[in-house]
Formats: sequence, structure tokens, C-alpha cells
Amino acid sequence: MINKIIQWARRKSPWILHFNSGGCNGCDIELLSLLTPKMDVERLGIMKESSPRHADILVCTGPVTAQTEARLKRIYEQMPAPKWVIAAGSCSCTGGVFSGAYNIHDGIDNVIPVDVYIPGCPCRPEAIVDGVVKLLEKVK
Amino acid sequence: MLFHWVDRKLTAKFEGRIGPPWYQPLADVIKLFAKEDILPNGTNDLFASLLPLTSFATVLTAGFYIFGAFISTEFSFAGDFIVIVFLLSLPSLLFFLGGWTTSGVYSILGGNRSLLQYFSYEVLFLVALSGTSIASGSWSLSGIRSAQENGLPYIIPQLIGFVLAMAGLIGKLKRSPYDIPKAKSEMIVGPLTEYSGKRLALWQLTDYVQTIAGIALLAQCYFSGIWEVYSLPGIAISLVMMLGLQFALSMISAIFTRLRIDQLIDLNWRFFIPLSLFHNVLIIIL
Amino acid sequence: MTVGNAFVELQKLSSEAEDISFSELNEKQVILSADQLLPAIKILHENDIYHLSTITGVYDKEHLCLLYHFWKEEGITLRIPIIDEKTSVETLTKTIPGALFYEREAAEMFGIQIDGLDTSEKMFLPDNWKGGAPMRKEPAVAPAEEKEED
Amino acid sequence: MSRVTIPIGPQHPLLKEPMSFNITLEGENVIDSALRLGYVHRGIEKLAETRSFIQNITLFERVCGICSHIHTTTYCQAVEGLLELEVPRRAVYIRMLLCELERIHSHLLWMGVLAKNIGLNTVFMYSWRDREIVLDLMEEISGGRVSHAINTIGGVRKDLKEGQVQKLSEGLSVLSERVDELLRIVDNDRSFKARTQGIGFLSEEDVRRYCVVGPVARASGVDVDLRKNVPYACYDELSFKVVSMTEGDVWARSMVRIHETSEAIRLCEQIIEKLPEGEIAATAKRKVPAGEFISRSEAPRGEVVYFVKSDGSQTPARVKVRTPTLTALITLPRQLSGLQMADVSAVVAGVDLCIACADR
Repeated sequence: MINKIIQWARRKSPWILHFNSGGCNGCDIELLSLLTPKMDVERLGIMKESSPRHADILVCTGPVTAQTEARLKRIYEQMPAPKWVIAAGSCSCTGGVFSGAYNIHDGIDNVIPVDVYIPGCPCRPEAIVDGVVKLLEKVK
Repeated sequence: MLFHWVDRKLTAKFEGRIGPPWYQPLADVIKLFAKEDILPNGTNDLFASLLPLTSFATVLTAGFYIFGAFISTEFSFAGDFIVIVFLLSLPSLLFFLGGWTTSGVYSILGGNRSLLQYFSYEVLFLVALSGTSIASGSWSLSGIRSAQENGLPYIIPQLIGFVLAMAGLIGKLKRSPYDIPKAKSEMIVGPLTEYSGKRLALWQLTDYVQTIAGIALLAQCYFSGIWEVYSLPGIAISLVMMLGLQFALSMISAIFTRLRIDQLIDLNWRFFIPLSLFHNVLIIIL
Repeated sequence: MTVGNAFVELQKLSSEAEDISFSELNEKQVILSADQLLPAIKILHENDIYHLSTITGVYDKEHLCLLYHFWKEEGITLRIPIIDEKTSVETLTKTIPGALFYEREAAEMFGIQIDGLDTSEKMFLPDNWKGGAPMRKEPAVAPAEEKEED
Repeated sequence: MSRVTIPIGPQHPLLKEPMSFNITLEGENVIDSALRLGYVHRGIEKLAETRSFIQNITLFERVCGICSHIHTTTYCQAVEGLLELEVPRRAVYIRMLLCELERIHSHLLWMGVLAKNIGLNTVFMYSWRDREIVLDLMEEISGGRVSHAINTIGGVRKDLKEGQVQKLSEGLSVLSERVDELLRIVDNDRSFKARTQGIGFLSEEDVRRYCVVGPVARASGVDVDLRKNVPYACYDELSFKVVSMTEGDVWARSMVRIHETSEAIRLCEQIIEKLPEGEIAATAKRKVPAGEFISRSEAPRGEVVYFVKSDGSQTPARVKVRTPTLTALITLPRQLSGLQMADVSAVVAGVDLCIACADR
């Protein structure tokens, strides 16, 4: 019974931490525009957190450049246990239009395990919300 | 808990958004309890978990006193007013200590700032509230309330005192325009950066209860003349009063930008404190 | 004070430069040798041309050139061919501090030696960058996999 | 007090993008700050040499998520210069329309970020809600909210139909009142002024020595606006005034940007009225004749410079991109010295950094 409540709580208040590992900030702005009145995510309980300690879901945008790779790993380790990763935007899924550059590790999945991929360059805000919802179903 | 939801819903409404559902604070806290705790090595575990616990306990006791005085007069003894204000002011000190134990860079800086703010705003809160107790001539909550029952509620003769107490309350609860220690954009979350899981949940709870206790105290001191407490409508009116105060709090936090630490300090010492002292002197003369 | 007469003065300066074939640019262009850079900058400043748009490294015909694009109402470019490894260019950061990032980028990307500029820590390239300057043509750096991960 | 070095690291709520700078603090005020870029360096210029001219358009749209249209416009102008291709006027007008819409969108976005950084969340929400109108308009025209692939060498790919023009003028009228409201906030909101006046000062001499461009320069009295000085893409047929202030601090920059937004709205209205008839693209040959070309244009943040060199084949030999944010980054250590720690967020937001542009 207890963990049924805990599951419910986890589903109802997913806190997001956003990390941009070298992207063109198109997806980041779409992610930020989730909080604005038109696409208000706070009604789903999603809150944008600013410290890895507080967050549950790491939403990562951008192809992983060599410089950000070490930091991406460290942030992933800093997050407390029940954590998930969403790769937002085709850059973070497969390196997108920049794949093959001399400085890019195509996509997030060869650095940290990823749960949900959101395609689109830049990914539309509705797609991000849909990604989070799909992730929450996976949590059950 | 519900008040926190009211607050988030109101700020969302100001910003033209639909706020979170009512059970949101509840869900946040339960989820945090279920999360794993990580503490940076080098912080002694006992101290780090003790702090949120004590701060939550102190605020809870303060809350009981206030609500106790609401229900019936036997609970409040002579000096309970001072005890409540002291208990309410303790969490911000613990907040600062919390910052020091988790030796992160942001925590220490956040801690320093909350200390600076602590000195200036606790004093203000105490001085402004003492205006009412001077007028009513007694240091116990019920004394204040009974003095108001016959005469006018204190809000009218002591409007300045009320406004100052409100400013003190905002400073104490670290709400925007004074939320510098928890400033999202500079200090990440100040002292709470390193906390997670259960400890964070406790800090969150202290914040909720502290807000309610502060508002209830204000309502108690300034509005209590209008209704007699024990009957059902009395409680309804007091609830409405507290919601009104909560509305004012959210409104203020929606309008102002976050003040810099130096602006905050000199605004307080050069403007608020002398005003409140002068105000008290005025009451004594009257 | 316009770009025109600055261009004329620079032409006099550049007459001694060897005749190296260069491609046409849609703006006024002056060919200078490496050590004539600082006097040219002085002339430009006298004509109240301060705005350095950027410094471009480009492979022109057979060797690398550095293009300094200036701009005031219309563009003027100083083209400095880098004949071999040891020709180095003086840094402009004393008179135009704004040129710092462009010079470091040119140094990092093309491996050009700019004396008076500390290129100790990388500006654009990642810290663990093993390969040479990525934009150079001849020892073209193989893409990512050649860089071993630490 | 001891010196404390605060790393504003790659992941920080202040910056949307990874850039780290270490600020050494003594007590509360900043002594100096060191900048480290390279987190977003994707080697775009090297990539451009491996793709054909047409493919590069999609690449240069992703240099920066906010000002993507300006990059492709400047790039296409450079290639069209090499090809000596005459672009039909209607295509140029549609390009200008999207450039101005993007300026509005970028300035509103910047306004929100500045308000968020100094604690005023409501203005962040208002300005981003108004920004959604512009995004819908852009989506209406080009099908893409942020990176709209409408530019091609020799013109534009999608035409402006009658229904769209009508919707455009409605959207613009709604927008102009919203922007005036924002102007009122920046102009006389006491707490906004308290946090933005007098910090991040750049004198006219600094602007000249650091070659600063865009709103940051215009706020310090140097009114350089490429649309006026070098009228590319028939900006000369439109009348607009270049906004410039002299105070040179974050508040002046806010004023300049908000005035520019209302200026851009008026420009859009003029473009809609003067929209000429005609086809929308000229056919371009695949092989570009050898030669070099520099093209400059006015992005929301300042002067964008594209240098394209082709050696007669299908792929460019060298493409050099210079984005305006680089000039603003150089001045950051100078602006930050002597400020409070709390002002750092206001100054960083005041300069409107787009680190993806700076790193390429």
C-alpha cells in the first residue's frame, strides 16, 4: 500500500532539471516555454528545479560536445536515486545535424542511459510534455 | 500545506497560468520522502539531519501555541507572545546553520546572506508586533485579543505597525522581494543546494508551517477584535482573514523584483526600523 | 576620414609586399606582409576606423592567409599571407582589446603563431583535445575517433 | 573577508546554455572573472566544408536557436553575391519580414530572461506569453516555430498567401499594445530600475576599443545599425529610426531593446503594405564560381558577418561565421568588476548572451 502512494506521489510531482550539453538552444527555449502561460506545466506538477539534488528527471538537450561530456556524467551521478533521463531534440538523440563533427559524441545515449527520446529539431513543447507523460506511465 | 497550495495557485494566477492541483504540495513532500539521500562527504550526517528536524519541531510548537490561543484562552500563559516570536525566528537561524554544514560553495554564501537578512528582519518583526502588545498592555496573546474585543481591532489605529510587521514577515519567510538566500538565479537554492530526499522534505515542511504560523500570528494580533473566537462563524472569519493575508503576500511577491542584499539591509535599517520605533513611541504616548 | 583615403594610404604601404596572387573580394582589400600589420593598424586608427569585424583564416591558392576585416560605413580587409611555419603575427590586443577572441580562435583553429598572446588554455576546443589545429588542411585531423578518451 | 571563487558552471539556472566563468569575490563584490567557452563548440565551420551549398542552409540554421533566420539570410546573401544572382523583390521582402519577426521574438525572449534573473517572474511570464503570438505568426508563414527553413539560395521557398497577411496584421496590432505595456514596466517600475540602473556600465570609448555591436553598443551612444548604414535587402525602402541611448548600463540596454521591438513591429507593418508581386525565387546553379564574399547583416544582437570562399566546386572551400555575442563576451569581465554578486545575473542577462552563437 505504501509504495502505491509513493508511486502516485512520484507521478504527480516530477521535478525537471535541464542541462544543455552543447546544443543550439532551440530546444532549451522550447523547454523553458513549457512554463509560460500558453503551455503551463505546473498544472501537471512539473517544476523546473535548479540543483541536481532536488530533481527527478534530467532533460538533456544538444549533442554532447567533448567538453560537456564529463559534466554530464557528474550531474547524472549527483541526482538522487529514482532518476530518469529524457533526451530532448534530435541533437541529443542522435547528434542531429551536427553528427560527424570532430567534437561531437553523437547523442546522449553513449554517455548516460536514456529513458525517453523526443525527436524534433527543435522539439515542440507539446512533444516534451508528451515525452514526460509517457515517462510517467513507465514509472507505474 | 493547503496554504502553500493557495500561494502557488495565486502566483500562477497573477502570471496568467493555471496553478498546480490542490494536492501538489502533498505529492511533493511524499515524493521527497521516498527519494534517496545523498550528502556530500565531509558533512557529518547527524548534524545535517538534526537541523531540519529541529527547525521543523520549533515551528510546529509555535504553530500549536498560536492555534491554541485561537481555540481557548487557557492555553496562552503570560509570556507566550515572546515565546512564539522566538520559536518562529529559530528556523531562519537553523537555515543558516544548514548551509554551513553542507560545505558547498553556494551553501556557504547562501548561509551568510540568510544570516544578514536574519538580523535585520527578525528585529523588525519583533519591534512591529510589540506595538500591539504595548497597546494592549500584556504580553500574552489572549491578553492582546481581549483588549481588542471591546475596542477597535488593532488594524485601524496601528496601520503602520501592521505594514511593518508584514514587511518583517516577508523578510523572515524569505519570500520574494527578499528571497535572496534562496535566490533561484544566483545561489541556486542557497543552503538547501546539497539537501535532498527526507531532509529537503523537512525543510519544505518547515517553510509551509512557518508561513501559516506567521500569518496566524498577524491575524491574531491585528484582526482579532471583530469576532469572538469560539463560535463556528468566528473560525470561518479568521480563515478568510488569513486567506486575505496570504493573498497580500502572493501579490507583493509577484510585483517586486528581488532586491540586492545591500539595498535590502539599508532599506531596512534606514527606513523600517526607525519608523517602527517611532510608531511604538507614539503608542506609548497615546 | 572615409575608408577611401585609408585605402589609398595602405596601398602605398603594401607596394613593397611581394606580388602574391590573391582572390578578389567584394570589398576593398590590401595585401600586407606579416610585419606591416601594426603600422597598417595605426593608419586605420588615424582614419577613425576602429571596428574590427573579425579575423578569418583561409587557404588561398597554396598557403594560409589571415584576413583582418575592418568596417566603417563599408568594409576594408587586410590580407596577410602566412608563407611558412615561422611567420608569426603581432597581437593587436594592446590597441584593440576586442581582437582577443578572434586571435585565440585563429591560433587554435589554424595553429598560427601569434606572439604576445597566451594560448595556454584552450578557448574553443575541449580541454582533452589531442589532435592538432582542426581547420588546417594538410595534416587534416581525423574526426572524433582519433581523439582517445581519457 | 577571504577571497572566494564561485564557479558559475556549465549547469546553472542563470544561463540557458553551458558556459563557465569563475568569479573571484571579496565579501560581496566581484574582483575579476575568467571566462571559459568551448562547451558548445561543434565545429560548424569544418562541417560546412563537407556539405554542398544547399545543404549548408540547414546547418547554418542551427548555429543559434534564437536568430536562425538571420544566419541563413546572411549566408544566402553571400552565396548570391558570389553567383551574381538577382533575388526577386518579393522574396527579399518576405526575408525581411521574417528577420523583423525574429527580432521581436528574440527581444521578447531576452526581456523574459532578464526579468527572471532579477526575480520578477511575472514579467517573464507576460513577455513569453506575448512571444507565443510571434511564434504562431512565424509558424503560420514558414511552418516552423523556431528554425523555419524558408530561405534558399536565390530567394524564399514559401509564398505569403492572402489569409496569412490578414492574420499577420491582426497579430501585430495585438503585439504592439503588449510591447507598450512592457515599455511602461521598463520605464517607470521603481524596483526594476533599482536592479538595473548603474550596473554593467560600458563607456563609448569601451565600445570602440572592444568593437562591440548591436543593442549593447547602441545603449552606450554608438548608434551603428547595419540596416541603416549598409542597407542590405532593400531596407532603404523602409523608414525606421535607430534607437540609441547614452547611459550605457543595463537599464539603457533594456530601453533600447524594447524600443527596437516596437520599431520592428512598425517595420513589419510597412513590409506587409509594400509587399511587391512577383515570383519568389530565382533558380541558382549548383556550382558556385570561384571567389570570396563577405556579407554582413543586423541580427537581434548585432552585426553578423559571413565570409564565404568557394573554389568553383559544389562545396564551399571556407565559411567563416562571426556572431555578435562574441564581442559582448569580451566586455563581460570589464563590466562585472566592482559589482555586487547579486548584480552578476542582471549584467549577464543584460548583455543577452547567445553562447551557441559565440562558440559555433
